[in-house]
Amino acid sequence: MSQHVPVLIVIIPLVAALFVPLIALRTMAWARALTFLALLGVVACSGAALTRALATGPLHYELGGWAPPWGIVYVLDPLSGGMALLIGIVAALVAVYTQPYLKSWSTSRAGIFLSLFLLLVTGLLGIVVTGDLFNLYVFLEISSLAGYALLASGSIHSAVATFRYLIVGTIAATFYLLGVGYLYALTGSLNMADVAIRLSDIGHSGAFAVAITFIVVGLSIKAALFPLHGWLPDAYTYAPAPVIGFISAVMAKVGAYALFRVLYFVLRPTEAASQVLTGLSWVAAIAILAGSLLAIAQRDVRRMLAYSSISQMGYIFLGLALGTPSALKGALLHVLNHAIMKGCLFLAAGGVQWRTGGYRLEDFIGMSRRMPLTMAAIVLAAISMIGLPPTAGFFSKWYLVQGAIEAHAWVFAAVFIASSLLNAVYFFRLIEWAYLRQPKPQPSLSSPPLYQELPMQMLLPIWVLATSVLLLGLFNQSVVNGIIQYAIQPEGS
Amino acid sequence: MTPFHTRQCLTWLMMLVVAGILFYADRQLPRMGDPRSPASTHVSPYYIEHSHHETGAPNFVTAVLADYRGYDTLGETTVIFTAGLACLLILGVELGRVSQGEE
Amino acid sequence: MGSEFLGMVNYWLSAILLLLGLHGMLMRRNLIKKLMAMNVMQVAVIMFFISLAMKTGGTAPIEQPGITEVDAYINPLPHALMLTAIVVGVSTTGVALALLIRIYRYYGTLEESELLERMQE
Amino acid sequence: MPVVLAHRPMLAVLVSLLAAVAILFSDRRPNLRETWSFLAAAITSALVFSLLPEVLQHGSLEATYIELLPGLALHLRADLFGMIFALLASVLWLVTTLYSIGYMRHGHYDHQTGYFACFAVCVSAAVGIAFSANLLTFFIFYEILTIATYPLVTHDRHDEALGGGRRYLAYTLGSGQMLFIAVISISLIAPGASFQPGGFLAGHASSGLLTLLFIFAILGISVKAAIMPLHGWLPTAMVAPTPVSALLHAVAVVKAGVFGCIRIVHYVFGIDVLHAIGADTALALLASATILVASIRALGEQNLKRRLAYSTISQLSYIVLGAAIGTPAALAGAMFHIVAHGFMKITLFFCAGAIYVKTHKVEIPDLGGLGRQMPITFGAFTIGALGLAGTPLCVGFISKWNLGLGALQGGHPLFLIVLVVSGLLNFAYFFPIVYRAFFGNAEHTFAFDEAPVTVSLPLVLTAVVSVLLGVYPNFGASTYDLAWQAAERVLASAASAGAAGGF
Amino acid sequence: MRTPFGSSILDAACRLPVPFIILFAVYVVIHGHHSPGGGFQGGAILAATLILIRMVRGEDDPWGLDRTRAAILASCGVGLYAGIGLLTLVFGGNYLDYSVLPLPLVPEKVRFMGTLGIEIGVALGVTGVLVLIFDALTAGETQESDDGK
Repeated sequence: MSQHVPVLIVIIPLVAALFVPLIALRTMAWARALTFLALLGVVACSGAALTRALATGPLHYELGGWAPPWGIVYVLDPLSGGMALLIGIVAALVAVYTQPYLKSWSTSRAGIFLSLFLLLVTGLLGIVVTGDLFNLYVFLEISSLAGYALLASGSIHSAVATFRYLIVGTIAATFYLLGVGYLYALTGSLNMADVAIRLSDIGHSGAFAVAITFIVVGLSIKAALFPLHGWLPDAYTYAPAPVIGFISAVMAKVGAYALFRVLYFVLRPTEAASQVLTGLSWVAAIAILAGSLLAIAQRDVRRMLAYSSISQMGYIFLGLALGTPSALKGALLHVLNHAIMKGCLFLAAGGVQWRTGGYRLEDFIGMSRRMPLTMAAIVLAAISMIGLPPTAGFFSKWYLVQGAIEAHAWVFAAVFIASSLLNAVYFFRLIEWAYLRQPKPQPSLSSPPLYQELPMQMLLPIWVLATSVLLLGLFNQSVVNGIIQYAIQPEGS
Repeated sequence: MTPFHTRQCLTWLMMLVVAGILFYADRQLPRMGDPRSPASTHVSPYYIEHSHHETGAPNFVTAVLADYRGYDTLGETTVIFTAGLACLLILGVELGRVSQGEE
Repeated sequence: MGSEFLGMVNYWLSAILLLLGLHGMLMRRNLIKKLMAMNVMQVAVIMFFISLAMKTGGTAPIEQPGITEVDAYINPLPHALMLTAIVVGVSTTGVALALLIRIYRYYGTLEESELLERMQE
Repeated sequence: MPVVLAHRPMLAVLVSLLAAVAILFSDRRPNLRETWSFLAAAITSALVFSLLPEVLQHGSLEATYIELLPGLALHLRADLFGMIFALLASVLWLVTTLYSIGYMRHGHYDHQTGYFACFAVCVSAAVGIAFSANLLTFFIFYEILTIATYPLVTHDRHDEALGGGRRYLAYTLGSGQMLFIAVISISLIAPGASFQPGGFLAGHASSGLLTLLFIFAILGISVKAAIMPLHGWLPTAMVAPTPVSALLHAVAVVKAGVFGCIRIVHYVFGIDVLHAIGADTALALLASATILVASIRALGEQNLKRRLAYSTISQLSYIVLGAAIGTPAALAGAMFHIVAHGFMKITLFFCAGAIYVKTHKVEIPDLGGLGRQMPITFGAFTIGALGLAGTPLCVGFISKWNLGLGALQGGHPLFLIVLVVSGLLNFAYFFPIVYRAFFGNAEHTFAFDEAPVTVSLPLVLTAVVSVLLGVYPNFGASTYDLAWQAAERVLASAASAGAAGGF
Repeated sequence: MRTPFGSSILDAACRLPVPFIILFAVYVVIHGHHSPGGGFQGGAILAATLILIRMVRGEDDPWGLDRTRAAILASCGVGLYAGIGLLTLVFGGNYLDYSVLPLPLVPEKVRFMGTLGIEIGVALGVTGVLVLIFDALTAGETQESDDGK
């Protein structure tokens, strides 16, 4: 069975998703168990696949037994294995975190929710492991549809925000599909590796540049790069906390990952990519600063985090666009780090809202005494977001700045520095409100209980993420040398 | 949300850009119906030549859809399944009520 | 020139459809119209792919006894892909309709401007 | 056992970190909490002292840990110079803990748990800075120190405290990023290099680039070292409780700044490199300007703690000046002044705290006659003040003597003049306090009424030590020898490195 | 929930074509290998039939598919597809490699059967989902609480 792990990674959650809603009608507990088991299966499979890929080079899995380019092939190299592992772990944690939320829901609704969550995971995993451009589109749509539904499962505002997201997201998917169409018209193939080879023969033409542009724009919208970020803040603001926790942690990253795949594994051999990349780098630099500034302007912590995500995606894109080894290392490491930091922040902030019912800074007053553990996690993640040692964020920032200096792009190095100062502004403002502001005496309300920590099911995921922020910082070399290093020099070059 | 007129201008600008890109690039694409175009010569001939005796389906499209790229079709089915559940979740429609009513 | 034109017309048409859809999605103030525009845009891409499949003198990609040469049949791959794309479009439309129905039930309107001011309240 | 011995530098850092955690979790039981503090302080000091003989004998004790970045590990090394700072930090932490307990309990402060926890983290960061062997490790502990000090500055929670905290963060984080640029660029120029006596950058880059890097590094360091014009955060940080000010100004933060300054000047760049690009003179001039301007500003301050803050600013620049002059005597004087100023200034702050605890007076004019009420406190204050002014038989004299000597050896009589003038200014702004305290406001009499013993004992101790150190500079930990050996080693290898052009 | 219109003419007019439409749907699915058609198309036609019945006769009609059954149908349809894939895994082939299925036929016929199986799966899934979507969109006003519960 072990040679089938690449496909099992995707199939396990899919099959589970098919039956979770039906089982939930009978007994919710079994549905929960099935969901969790499926996600554990994903973790196990992707872990096994990762170890295999590290041991014996990338795994190629021909679906239906048809050799590429005629059939669809799954390519599982250490990078995609690592991404799959990340997705699986975060998903499992969020699944645990979700339980207290679902208690108040009807079993049928909860079952559907879990099933859609699994489908979202399926789609993201499919995007990560596929080696076929059109197959990537299909799984992109699976994840998008599941994502729309989950985002819209919040208040009525979320429906409006989600419709906006749906429109933009469909534009993105259509652009991507059009770009794939151009590539198909130029090369006649859909398999990534095959397209790459044939493109290197063709060299670059205008149509080719257009293909890249469409693909880059499409995936950038999915990853919420700055000028195309409009959908994100609203969509994040009204959705249930676990959903945002997962989507913010992973979904945008997968967009960035797909972009990395297409740019450096499909389009790399050509010149036209470089022009697009220079443009992309400037856009990303603007995204970093604009995102941070907009985040400072927010007084709703969730929106603040949403905008900070936009700026952080800018980090990743800038690293990808700079393209020097260190910058790529930094970008890919930041994909991992930001997934964990931002997941931790959103889950913890969601926990605060779960207790206080609000996301405004005012709701955080006195939290340091009411839920010290949750707030400690927030502080840890915030320090990492600012990029202070010895947390994970510092090291990805180190690589990114180093990459910028290597590329003699002093402006971009300065942008990174400035952005981490801006991050400090709004994160320390949050810390100040949570730790130092004294709660105003409110005669109307009965004073909240002094100590009111979250239930274990929510606290555990938060702290797993928070501690991994620290551990990833201290042991980042093992990740970089083990997984990312490989992605920088794939086989062949 | 930006005021409507500025949004209008932005949109027109963007559409002009897209139009420019499209019409510029289309000139370098293979002509429609050209049997020598890469799309018609690289991968697809294999299907036309082998699909019948490999998959037993004289309809190449079905052969590609259900066999050579059957995995895409699985994804497609999953997409529509997702859509169904999504509608239920979004509209807050409960499953199981009716069956309970019957029991 | 004529052949030139005929060889390009498919791209132009799909480009025009794409722009129409884009314009509708970004400029229409009515969410239903946005949705329609979205479908138009998807149709544009579908048409782009299908026109890639065409070969002059090629027939439908269903094997007729006796005819074996490749150029006799048009390229089946884009058709297969577009079947999938169509289904995806249908699903997206379904989800979008569900969203719109929920919005309409709560706000009683689908005009973006009215919607925004109702959301302020 | 030898394994453990090899890791004593790391242990010295970890003990206080663990203590911080333990303190946080014993929130409900103050006694246990402060037992933790004491225990950790004692153990840390013991560890550091136990390192002393080997360091004096072999010069250094290394320990390398996980690789954080390619070629850059978490690398600790207890060398001669680091020992000075580590000794100072650990010993003064012990004293300050005792003092804080008395101060905080007597003043009925809130959030004492967080206070003691952050205190422990600060000290562990300070020890880490002292023992860090490469720029990355140094930077890591430097930033930890920045963050851990923020809650202490804002301890009182009122708006002034919050404002001071914001200002502190703005300065330190901003400078931290400057330092970050310097660190990352240096690690690109000289990959994986660790601190070398005499510096390791010689011959690695063009002089222009070196100048740029030096500017960034000094920008990064000089905020904590409170070199003008980047000193602004220090007086505003005076809103913190007095033990915190004592920690900020005598032990951890500012000393970390000047320590880092010497590290960068003499262990990263090397005085010859700086001389080649003329940076040493510039730094020296900046320092002497700071000395004079800060002393003059101190004259104008009526708030006792703020006046002490400005005196700190000027005294810190003594150290920077000594580092910049870069002759053996000057460097040794600078290194020794870290200890000297530490003891004297902490005495003064303890006194200010004792006065506040007893009388809640912070303005200098209100101190009239208090000397007769609190003779012990003001006696200690006088000793500290005399020491800072550099009168013989006080520890301040020795460091100052060496600084002046070094200035002459280096052929810069100008700086000697600066030192003398600032000494006079010191008298000018301390003498009135002492005079008014003992002889001023004679009409109504004061009964003898000292601060509680937990508050007054530490300040007596530090005062005594600063006299003893004045008489026997090697008292206790032979810091004077450490300073001299370190200075000579640095400059000797600097000469050779300058000759060899590299390492 | 939609109530039947209760018009006998409409009732008869709907009864008449239904069997033929269903037959045609099945034909489209089965014959998709030889002519245009396939699972999605057939499933759509089938769903149209069921929706027609639902509209005309209400969902209490034994032919009408209530939404729970529709969901089950959808799951089973997709499950059939994915299950065939898992079966091929069990029989030692790659995922969806129908040739390994133990059918007493010549290889390409085995593949033929496999594709037929998945087409049926698609058809059932599409039918179920389309009915489900129709049902969800036309379901009566659900109480809209602001927290989406």
